[in-house]
Amino acid sequence: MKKLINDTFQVTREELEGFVAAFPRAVRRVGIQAVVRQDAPVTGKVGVILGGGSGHEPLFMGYLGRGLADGCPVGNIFASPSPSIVLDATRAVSGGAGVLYIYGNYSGDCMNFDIAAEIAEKEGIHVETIRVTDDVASAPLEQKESRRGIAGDFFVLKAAGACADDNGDLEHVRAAACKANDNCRSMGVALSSCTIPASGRPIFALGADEIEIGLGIHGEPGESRQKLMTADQITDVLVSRILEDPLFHAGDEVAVLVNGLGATPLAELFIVFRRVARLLHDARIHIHRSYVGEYSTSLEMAGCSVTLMRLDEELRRWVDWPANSPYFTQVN
Amino acid sequence: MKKLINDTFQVTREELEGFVAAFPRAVRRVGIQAVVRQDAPVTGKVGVILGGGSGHEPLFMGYLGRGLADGCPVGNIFASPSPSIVLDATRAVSGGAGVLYIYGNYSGDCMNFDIAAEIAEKEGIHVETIRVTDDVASAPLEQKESRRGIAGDFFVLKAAGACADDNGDLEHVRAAACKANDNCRSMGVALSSCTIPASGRPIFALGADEIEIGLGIHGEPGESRQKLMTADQITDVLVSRILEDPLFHAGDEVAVLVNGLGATPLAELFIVFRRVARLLHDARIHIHRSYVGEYSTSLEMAGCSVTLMRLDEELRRWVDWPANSPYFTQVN
Amino acid sequence: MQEPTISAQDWIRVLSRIALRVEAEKDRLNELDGVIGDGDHGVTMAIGFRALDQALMGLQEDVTIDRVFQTAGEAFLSAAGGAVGPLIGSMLADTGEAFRGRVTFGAEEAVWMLEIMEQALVRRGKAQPGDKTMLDALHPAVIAARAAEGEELVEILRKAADAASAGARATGGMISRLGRSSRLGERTLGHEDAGANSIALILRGLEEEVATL
Amino acid sequence: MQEPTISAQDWIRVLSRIALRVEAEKDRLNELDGVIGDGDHGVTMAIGFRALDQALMGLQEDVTIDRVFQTAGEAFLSAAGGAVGPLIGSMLADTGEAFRGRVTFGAEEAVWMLEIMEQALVRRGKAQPGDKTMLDALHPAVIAARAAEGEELVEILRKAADAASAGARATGGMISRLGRSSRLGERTLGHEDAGANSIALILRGLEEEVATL
Ligand SMILES: Nc1ncnc2c1ncn2[C@@H]1O[C@H](COP(=O)(O)OP(=O)(O)O)[C@@H](O)[C@H]1O
Ligand SMILES: Nc1ncnc2c1ncn2[C@@H]1O[C@H](COP(=O)(O)OP(=O)(O)O)[C@@H](O)[C@H]1O
Ligand SMILES: [Mg+2]
Ligand SMILES: [Mg+2]
Ligand SMILES: [Mg+2]
Ligand SMILES: [Mg+2]
Repeated sequence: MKKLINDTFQVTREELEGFVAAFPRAVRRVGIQAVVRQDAPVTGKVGVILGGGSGHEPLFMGYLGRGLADGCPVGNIFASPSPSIVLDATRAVSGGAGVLYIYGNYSGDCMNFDIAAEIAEKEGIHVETIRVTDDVASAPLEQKESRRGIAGDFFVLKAAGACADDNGDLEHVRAAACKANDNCRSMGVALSSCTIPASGRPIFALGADEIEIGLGIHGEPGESRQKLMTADQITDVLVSRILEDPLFHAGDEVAVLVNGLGATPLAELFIVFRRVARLLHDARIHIHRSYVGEYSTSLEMAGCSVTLMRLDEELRRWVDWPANSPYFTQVN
Repeated sequence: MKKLINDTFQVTREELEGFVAAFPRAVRRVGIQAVVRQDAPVTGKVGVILGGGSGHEPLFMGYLGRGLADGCPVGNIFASPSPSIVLDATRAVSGGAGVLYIYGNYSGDCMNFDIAAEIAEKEGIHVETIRVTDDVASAPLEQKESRRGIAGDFFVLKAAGACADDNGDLEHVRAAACKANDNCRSMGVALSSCTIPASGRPIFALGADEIEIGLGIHGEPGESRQKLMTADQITDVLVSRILEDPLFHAGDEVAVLVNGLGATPLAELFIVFRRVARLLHDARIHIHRSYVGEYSTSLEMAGCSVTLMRLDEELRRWVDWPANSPYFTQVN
Repeated sequence: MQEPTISAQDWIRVLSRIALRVEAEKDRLNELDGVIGDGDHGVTMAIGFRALDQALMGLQEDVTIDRVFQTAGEAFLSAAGGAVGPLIGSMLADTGEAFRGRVTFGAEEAVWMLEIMEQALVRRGKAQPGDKTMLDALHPAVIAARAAEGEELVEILRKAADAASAGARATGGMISRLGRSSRLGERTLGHEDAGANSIALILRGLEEEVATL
Repeated sequence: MQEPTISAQDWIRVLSRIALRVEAEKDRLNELDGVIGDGDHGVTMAIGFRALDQALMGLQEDVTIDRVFQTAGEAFLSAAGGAVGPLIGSMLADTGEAFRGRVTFGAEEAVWMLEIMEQALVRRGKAQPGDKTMLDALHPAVIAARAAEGEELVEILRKAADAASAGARATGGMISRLGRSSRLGERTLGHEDAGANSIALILRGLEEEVATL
């Protein structure tokens, strides 16, 4: 294992120290592993919390800022943050209008955030929760609520953060996040595994000509292992699986995210996007806005995921809403 | 070799197709391998051209936009663009106020851009050139002009693009870029090699516990091969080598760029930044602004580089100047 | 003959020794989790037990048994995170809750403790036997302990540990229905569950460390 | 006996056949470049020669020798990029320039062509013999060709190719002083220069393809 680290057990903590040192005007740390906007709490605004285990950078804390997240509780690598970390973030972003928790649907996260929410409620902070369930490979449509969350976190955050920035109340912000999640579908492919520093060895092994289709962003094995194909062939598989859910129709408008898992060059993501654009064009689905890059990674895993979010007038508004954070800034 | 590509010889071309399809409001393609701002040429503004071989994404074309580059001629992977590609970009961005070429100091780029400049001059487009020479590992200080360019391209572009956006004339823009280059120092480390698609095998081999200090961003071997060290130890080597040039002094203000080479997780870059910040603090050098992420990559190489740019009042102004491009946006 | 009883100080010693055992087995637990999960189970357990150990070291001489468990549970929960943080954290904390005011801990209490831990695990994790989780080690341990009622403390703990080990091994034949690995369905067959192995490890440690008191 | 002469159509054939040889050797050239450079030399050469081949196919029946070289040089320059684009592009284009109006190409012209190519290479690349570049294959080839003046065309080309091959091998003993690999200094010792090998490959192709005309 070759990594730019010091102590395998201190990775997340040292990482956070570096992060807040790099962006002191934008963010500050609270407690041991939570980071919040420098101007938190914003009085009267719903506090938007996005969190989970680390190892997915720039998710989560890279998206702290106007139009996006107010606070990020960060767990150890690929492990949900504990309730006390979630509470540190919750208290720091609570501006009196309630707090929304957004996180990927993993049992560890569900338990830890739920415990935190119970305690926050006792302290008088009203908490609502949205669990992101965009990964079509993780369960059939009838069990949509048991699907796991992958890169869709970004779109759900974009909607919630924009709605909160527009002074939506907690019910409104929750509804925006919920609508984004309902209209979001993703699927990924891994070309390599990744190594958790404290474990020191790759989570899984892939042959020199094998790929894992439909994998999770923590290296959980995927739907099927296949022989290496061309970028176009792989993209065809991902997009056709996404379009299988009867959500997207000719004439629809979508936002597209081609997300790199960590080690895949941007050039390859563009080659994948090129094919996505062609397939959507053929399906008469119109691309309103595109995102290509590393939004939700799995350490140094090679591969990518494709996410489509179906837009109505409201979601288009939230997608277009300006945002300003260390790792995502959009001006219109 | 596992890559998300179709045809090893079409990588750059398909990549550009994907790129312009993803950001149609921001950029357009001219000729076969040049990309320019959608609103180019901006009449009366100096055209800023940043280019070189591909494989360093988001450099170069990711930085097309206000306050940054007007045009990017893109060569094949790790190969300078030909004069005809440079000319395609030059003609498209020429708004009557002349054009500045910025590129890393590599003999291939020098020859191709020089031929293009000769032809452009014949066509009545006045061209000035800045060759970026930030890599302290590539030659001693007495031969500063023969040093190669690595991540410093970004800071030189930032200065030139800001000055051009401020309606500086060609001489002024050239001087801004020149000052940025003179005040810029970088050094990198590789933890792994990378593979050019059409070659199919890693450019060089590193043992499981070896790192290459001072390498080039095309996999050119570096200054010395060493045993793996901690992130802090490696950062100490890079920063101390950078500070050896008698450029930085106690009391100075700098911009810092910790740049990922492609496969290194952002978390590790933060750990490196943490140490850079501590070392600069100890040297009483003040950090004015920090950049941490993938700015100039080497395909899927693991590793990073550290860049410091010494700021005076003028350079601080250009660093702080707003910018808006697909891969770098700064609002103030 | 006086029935042997585990004091609060004994518990601190036992739990700290179990923490060492977890540390020593961390790589094996990571590997088990890596096959069908995300490969961090050993790390998370180690982080949790390091914090637990640290917290117990800070307790006063006159601490009570329930405070030991409360402290252990809270420390584990706050530090570990992940899925096991709330699960094992609740198992410990609920035990502390239930033992409030108790000053002795013998054979009878051992059975009761295991029952409380099972309830805590199910309350938090909603698992059922056969889902291929920690419960598949803990549930047979509780049954074995109950069946051994009337026997000596260490004997009960041995039978519980044996049953937990057998239960952990048996998870190799189960298809995961909860947690990360559940997405794999049939591909989980033939691979033991990491969390069940942790429970087996903890219960074996409990038996062996109590025996040395 | 009529001195053999290479027509414009012959040149198209010869250059296209050399393009095939470059294609076949691309991996070896990449490997050579990979040791002390960036590993793309074979790819860049192949891209340049593919474009050259394409451009020559588009020429008319009645094309002149100088136009063949001009076209080849421009196509190579536009497509290849990198360091070799301008270098080999200029070698070809300058030859075209110099041969304007010429209709025959025999032994005498072969020597002259090599001289022009060397001048073009030096003008563009500013290399000196011993810098461990393409020049270290081309320069001995020119000397050998000059020394063979008066001999038959194919004999001259053979001696030039032999000298270029020996020159390319000799670069293994040189320390690079130009281009990417120059930053490596002494670490370049023991490794042949990729570009010099390309020149040897091209001149060998020239000899053998002209021999089959
Ligand atoms: N709902 C649950 N009930 C009981 N045990 C569970 C549950 N979810 C997960 N587990 C246990 O947790 C173990 C995984 O723990 P760990 O790797 O630390 O968490 P994570 O899955 O968040 O990475 C599994 O092997 C399983 O035994
Ligand atoms: N200035 C120069 N003069 C002559 N030959 C040169 C010069 N610079 C580089 N070369 C040749 O170019 C070769 C490298 O070509 P290539 O790999 O295609 O370009 P790049 O270095 O841009 O990757 C070297 O092996 C060397 O022979
Ligand atoms: Mg985990
Ligand atoms: Mg090159
Ligand atoms: Mg796990
Ligand atoms: Mg090369």
